[in-house]
Amino acid sequence: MNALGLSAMTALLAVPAGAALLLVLLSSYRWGARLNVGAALLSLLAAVTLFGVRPEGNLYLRVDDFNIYLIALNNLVSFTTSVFSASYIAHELATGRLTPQYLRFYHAMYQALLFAMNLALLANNIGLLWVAIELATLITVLMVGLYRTRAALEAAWKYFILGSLGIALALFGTILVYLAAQPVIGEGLPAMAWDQLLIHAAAFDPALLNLAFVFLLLGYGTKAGLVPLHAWLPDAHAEGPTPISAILSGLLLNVALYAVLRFKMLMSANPHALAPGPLMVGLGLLSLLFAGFMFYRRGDIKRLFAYSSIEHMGIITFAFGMGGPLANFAGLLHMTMHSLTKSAIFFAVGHIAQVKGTQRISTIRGLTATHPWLGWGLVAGVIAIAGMPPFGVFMSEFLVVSSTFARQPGLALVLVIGLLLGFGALLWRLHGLAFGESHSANAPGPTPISALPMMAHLALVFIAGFWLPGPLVTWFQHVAVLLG
Amino acid sequence: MPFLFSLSMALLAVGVYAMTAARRAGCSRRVYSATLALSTVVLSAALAHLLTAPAPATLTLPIGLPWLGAHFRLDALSAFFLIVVNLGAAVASLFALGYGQHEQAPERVLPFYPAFLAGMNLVVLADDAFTFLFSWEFMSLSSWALVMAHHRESANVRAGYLYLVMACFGTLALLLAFGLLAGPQGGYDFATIRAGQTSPGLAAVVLLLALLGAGSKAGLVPLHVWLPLAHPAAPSHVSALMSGVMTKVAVYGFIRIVFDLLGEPVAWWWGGLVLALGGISAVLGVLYALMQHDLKRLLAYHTVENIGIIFIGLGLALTFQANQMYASAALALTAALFHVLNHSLFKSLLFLGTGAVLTATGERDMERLGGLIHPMPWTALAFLIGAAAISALPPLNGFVSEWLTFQAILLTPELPQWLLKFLAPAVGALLALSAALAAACFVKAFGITFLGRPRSPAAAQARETDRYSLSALFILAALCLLAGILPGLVVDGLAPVVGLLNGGAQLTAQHSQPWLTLAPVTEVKSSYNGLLVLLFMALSGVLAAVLIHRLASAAARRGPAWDCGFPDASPMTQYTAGSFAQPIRRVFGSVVFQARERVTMPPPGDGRPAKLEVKMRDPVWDAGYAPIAAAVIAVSTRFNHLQYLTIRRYLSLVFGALVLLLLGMALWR
Amino acid sequence: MALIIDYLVQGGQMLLILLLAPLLTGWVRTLKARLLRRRGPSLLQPYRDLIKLLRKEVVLAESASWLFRVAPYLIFAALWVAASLVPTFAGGLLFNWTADLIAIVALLGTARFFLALAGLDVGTSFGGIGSSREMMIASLAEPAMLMMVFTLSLLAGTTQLSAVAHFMLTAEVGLRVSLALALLALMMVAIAENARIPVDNPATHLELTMVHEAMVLEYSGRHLALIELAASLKLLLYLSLLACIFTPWGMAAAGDGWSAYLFGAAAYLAKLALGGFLLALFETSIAKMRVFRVDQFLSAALMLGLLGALLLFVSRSL
Amino acid sequence: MHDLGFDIAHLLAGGMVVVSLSLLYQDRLYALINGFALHSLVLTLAVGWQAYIQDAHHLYVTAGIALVFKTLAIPAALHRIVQRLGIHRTLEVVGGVGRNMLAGTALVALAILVMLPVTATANALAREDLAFALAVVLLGLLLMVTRQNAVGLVIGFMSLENGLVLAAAGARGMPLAVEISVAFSVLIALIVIGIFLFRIRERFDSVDMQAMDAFREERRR
Repeated sequence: MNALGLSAMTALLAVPAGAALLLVLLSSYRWGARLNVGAALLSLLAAVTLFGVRPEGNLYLRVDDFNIYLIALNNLVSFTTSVFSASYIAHELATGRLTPQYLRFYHAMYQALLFAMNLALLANNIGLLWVAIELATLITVLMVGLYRTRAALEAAWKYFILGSLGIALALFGTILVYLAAQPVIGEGLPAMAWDQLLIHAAAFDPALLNLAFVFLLLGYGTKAGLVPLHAWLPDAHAEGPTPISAILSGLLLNVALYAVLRFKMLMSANPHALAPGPLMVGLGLLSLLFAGFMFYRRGDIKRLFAYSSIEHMGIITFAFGMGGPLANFAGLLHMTMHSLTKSAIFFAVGHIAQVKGTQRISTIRGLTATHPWLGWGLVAGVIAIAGMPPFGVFMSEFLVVSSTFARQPGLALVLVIGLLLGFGALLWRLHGLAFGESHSANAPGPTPISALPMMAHLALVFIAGFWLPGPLVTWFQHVAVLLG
Repeated sequence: MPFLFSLSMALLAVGVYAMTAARRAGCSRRVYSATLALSTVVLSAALAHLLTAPAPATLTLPIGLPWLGAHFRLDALSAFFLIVVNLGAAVASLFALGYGQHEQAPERVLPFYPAFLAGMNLVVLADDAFTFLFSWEFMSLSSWALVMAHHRESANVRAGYLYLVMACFGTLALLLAFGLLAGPQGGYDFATIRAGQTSPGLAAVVLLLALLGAGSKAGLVPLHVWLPLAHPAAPSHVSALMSGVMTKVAVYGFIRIVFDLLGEPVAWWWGGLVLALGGISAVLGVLYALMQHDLKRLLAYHTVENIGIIFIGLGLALTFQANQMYASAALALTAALFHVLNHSLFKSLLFLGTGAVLTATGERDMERLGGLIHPMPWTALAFLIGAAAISALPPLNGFVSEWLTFQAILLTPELPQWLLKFLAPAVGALLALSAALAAACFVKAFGITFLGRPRSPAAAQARETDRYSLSALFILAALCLLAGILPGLVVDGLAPVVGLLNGGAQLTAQHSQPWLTLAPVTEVKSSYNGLLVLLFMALSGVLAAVLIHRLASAAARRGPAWDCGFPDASPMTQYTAGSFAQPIRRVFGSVVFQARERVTMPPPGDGRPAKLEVKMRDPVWDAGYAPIAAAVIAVSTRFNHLQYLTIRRYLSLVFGALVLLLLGMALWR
Repeated sequence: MALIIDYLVQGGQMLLILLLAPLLTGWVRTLKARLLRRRGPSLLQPYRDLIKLLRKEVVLAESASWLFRVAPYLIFAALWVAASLVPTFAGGLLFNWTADLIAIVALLGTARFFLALAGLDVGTSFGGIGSSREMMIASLAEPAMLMMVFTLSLLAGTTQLSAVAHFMLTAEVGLRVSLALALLALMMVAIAENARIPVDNPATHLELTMVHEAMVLEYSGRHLALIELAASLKLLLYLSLLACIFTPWGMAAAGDGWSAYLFGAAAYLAKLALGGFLLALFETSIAKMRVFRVDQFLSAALMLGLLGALLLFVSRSL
Repeated sequence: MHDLGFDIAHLLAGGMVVVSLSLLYQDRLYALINGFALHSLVLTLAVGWQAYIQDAHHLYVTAGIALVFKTLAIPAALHRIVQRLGIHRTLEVVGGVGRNMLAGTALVALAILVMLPVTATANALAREDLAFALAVVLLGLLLMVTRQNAVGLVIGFMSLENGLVLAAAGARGMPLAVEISVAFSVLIALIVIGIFLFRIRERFDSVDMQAMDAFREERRR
């Protein structure tokens, strides 16, 4: 059994890496797209087999309760995004916004990105985690600059500078953690392995840990898009191709937040270190309020949903900052729901931008009338992301708000004001987009197949609204206790 | 109990079916007959439960919060509100069988209508915080979709937006209230909440949050702004449900949290607050209604008045319970619950009547209607009964609940608190004032719409509506009359509900009274017999008619109306909605709405018509909502500059954050 | 046997007020004429008018609907029932408990509701003027009346009219400020509701000033007779209300025997005459107010009623 | 154990901090590039010395990479880029050199203050090294924040990376794989920057980021 687990784990890394190399050689777009979808499906199957049999972790790679559902989520969303990207990029090629020459390494970079994210999640070694996230950042920088328009270049350049700065701070934090672990566990690989660190965390030097957590929170926080460090996120989403926005919003933010949570586990294991809660609560609320206010002035549809990602990352960080079994459970659930819903929204937005030929919100009107599938898909997505039942985000918001109000009424009020602000703005935009009279020229809607990924995601979120599978709940509860 | 839950699921199934087959011809008839059948079955089940009053039935399902499951419970309170919900639903579906044919975009109405009904049923049945709020929001969501059915007009889009934002505000308030009730460990099911003890301070905060949450959905005054925009925007049978029934589900939410979950009574001055809010809502609601000339908006604003009357009853009940006067509290609760039933009856009747007028003439604006009593006599008769009932005229049901509320107010001198000694008579005066103004409002509504001469060609060629609509209208009219004549039966029906909410204290049984009289406290104190009043009036009216026609003359001939010398007075010379309300606007409006009239007369010899402009300000919108919206926009513009900084400035943001944290670290030691 | 007597007495009272109503109106008219140094019509003139109208042919406007023809009977029925509930020569009659003071006020509201609708029905501007002003007056008069009812029922502990009347006979009533306020409020409301001089002129047909007359402008023949009778019934109701609450002396209790009933009837007739005289005196001594002064007049009545109720809330003795 | 090894490591780390401060002082592009070359040279010596004390042979590889790439190749490449783009004119420093130097010294003080509570159990070598590494990182960040020009920014970023390599080298026994990959990824970063500079050059007439801001997609209206 263990062999099957080990092979599945290695497959998770080997398949994307191999596909990336193969795709570098392949020049034709159509075959590239098919291979891309095939590789993503293969890694999804590998991830699912991990559910059944869990391999023994070694010093480099390890699968435990925390990252197993994130791996599955990552590969599922990557697979659906690859299906969406096939039709999206084909359309872009047809309209000439992208030339085959630009797309030369698109699929190779896509698979490399999957490899980097799987590596980051599987990594048992904090250094390896850092390298994986650095690799993911570099690849997404190139992807964002794909359109080579002036705005895309400027967005990529900004993303590169801020991303690298964040990564550098994170590296410094990682080194500090190693230095704190080294006297207790000894030199070499064990001093950087999660399971070892977690066992000995109590004996680490608290001052070093505190300093390390500050650098790590700022470093990986930049990648997670928390407010003072969020500047790259809206431009990267708006200028990059939509599949990459979906990957960025759905997965990369989660991976960065996963890294922060790993280190939060260490901090909560060490009693003398300062509690990480208030720091994360502060950043979370700041992101929530800032994004709430920034919605009202947005003119570009993808930038609008980028700010919605910042808002939800704020809510998730707030939930983990509050701590306690209920809030942690809600945070983990919210991470899953957010990535599924946000990627579904970006699928819809991708098609809308192509169909209406523009990303300006003021010119996109009456979607439910002109393209019923797309229009109602967007309405369902926005209703889900706004936290309304029957979708899953409602359950996590329900738990966060009610458990917070019982413990810290003041914080809960700020949270509720932030939620209401965000809700009001998002709805205002949705009403403009989905309803009313449409007077701009409308190209024919997408084929149902390409609308399939969006529908699949919304269906999953809909089911999660009132029923969660048993094993998933036990994993969440176990990790919630671990997170402290 | 599983039976009722499966029926709600059946409603959802009908919704899903409608989603797929909305375009096909017979679909609307099939959907509405399905909802009619289902709601009648649920109605009869709930009625049976209320009358036999067995022990509460519960049901737990593995859905909802993973470790809690979804709890459902049917006790006396839920049974009564199930009756109110499904009675309205059945009649609206019956009406929609005829009315639904004229819907241009059935695919936007049919799927959401059964979902809306299912949502309301589930709210009333829910027995834990998650399921309650889940179905509450689901109800708001489906009704929002119905409000957006005619999304072509931009006014409807704005109404839909305002509605959903206020719904979210209400839900978040309720969520905070449940957070307090459940405590940090998260004991969300109502059984543990009832068992747990909430400290007086927390109970007060929970009541305020429940008031905000349920008040915003029901339409209490400061939170009512969305109601007159959203309710008219939906198709008529849905507006009838939203005004008549959904506001009652909001009242149910308030009663469930405050009277059932909070256990021991709240401090007395909280009852005073509810009382004051109820009074203000009553008067402001009817004054707003008087100023409208759109029939559906008038009815929607009038819902605010009736909700005010209900909350006056609830406020009285709270004050009595706070002072352990449980007998008086029973009377106040009975008055409030009776008015809940009454309002759902006559408000649905009036909205459905407006729907009939809308299909016949395509007009909602009273300035372009008139003289509809000739082409649509039956609709006019039903609307007249509804108007008389809502104006609290004796033989009908509106008067009985108003009478009970007055009797409850007359019991307030025993309250020891001084503030209440001044508040109770003031609220009594407000209630009396709002009752009189309601009569004026519905004389205007009925008179301008149905009587006089048609003011537009559309009103002239109106035709009577179809059989289904008329049968729905007359069922409601008959129920209004029955509830007015046999109030004793309804009060006895409400007894178990009042007992549940009032720690067992109920009103004396009414069926023992002779001649079916209603004597809530004692025979001597006050009694009212609707049946005899109706009999006397019918007797004396018929007697007079027969005697005069037999003894005196029965001759009658038609002639021109008195025109004071002007040859052919055009229909425009008739009184319009605006002119009818002009005296009351001058008396009340100039104070409340800063109503200013400006008449511009053309110089003599100039053929142009004179012009009368009336400018009014909505005090609640200008004082409450406009400043908030302006503040949000102002802050967001200031924040917006952060989107256009240079990369260097973003770096300095990160740098600043790092230095700040490091300083904090260094100094924190 | 006793039951039949009770039915007879109740029926007798209903017939009595029906016959007395036109007489009272005639009495007030002749008194006003005499005060204006005119001979004035004979006391029985209202009866002759009614009989003449009953025999005449009804002329209906083209745009009049079925409501226009049914309304007079409804209005007459409502007012006759309300008037018969007010005790005249004896309290506690058989059907007195079917409705209390609040129900009587509401019955008046029903009559007014249908009268206003009838005014609007024909679709001329006169009906509109009458109905809209009537509803404005009613929107203040009815709350004032209800506040008066509050004061009385807080004092007597019951809203049953006959119980209130008997309470007034007991010693513990004494002189109370709240009762004086209630009396004033009731008188002001009576003047407004019966369209007497300061609020509206019953005798004139000048379009711009009339309120009650404007609504019934289109009526003729038997319908007009019924409405005139209903109007005089309303006047009688208000005066007998004033009599039975504020001057209850001489009123017989239920089942006291014929002599008490006769004495009660005599006392009642004396009170009506006195009331009529005072009304006529008041009307000749004052001019009609502008329409938009009426709401200040009536809000004064509302404030008096509210003050009366407030005083009783504050302490039992005031 | 104030033996010679500790003093020299201490000296070299201090030297890097001084060079970083001098970088803040430069306002000419060429001087900045040469300053960075010196900075990398001192780094090479420090890493080499660390390798010698801990006799960890993999550090020699890192020292070699630092020497070959960062001291020689990258400054040469940057010189050529600056010549090609013709932007060797004066470098607008934001906020004046005086204020920057003041801020720099404050940052070094903060770095040391933050490192004080670290218990002495970690051997002295690591703690002192870390304090200086943190100072170099903060100064690199300050340099990035106070430069208008894209090349200035890149050099600030590179000096920050040098600080990281110093810290990594100071950490006794950190597995080799990590260090190599650290160096490797830094190189990739450089290559990407180069591509960007050219591509940016292709698109804009100057490398000054203010010019670039003008073309932001969504101008404030």
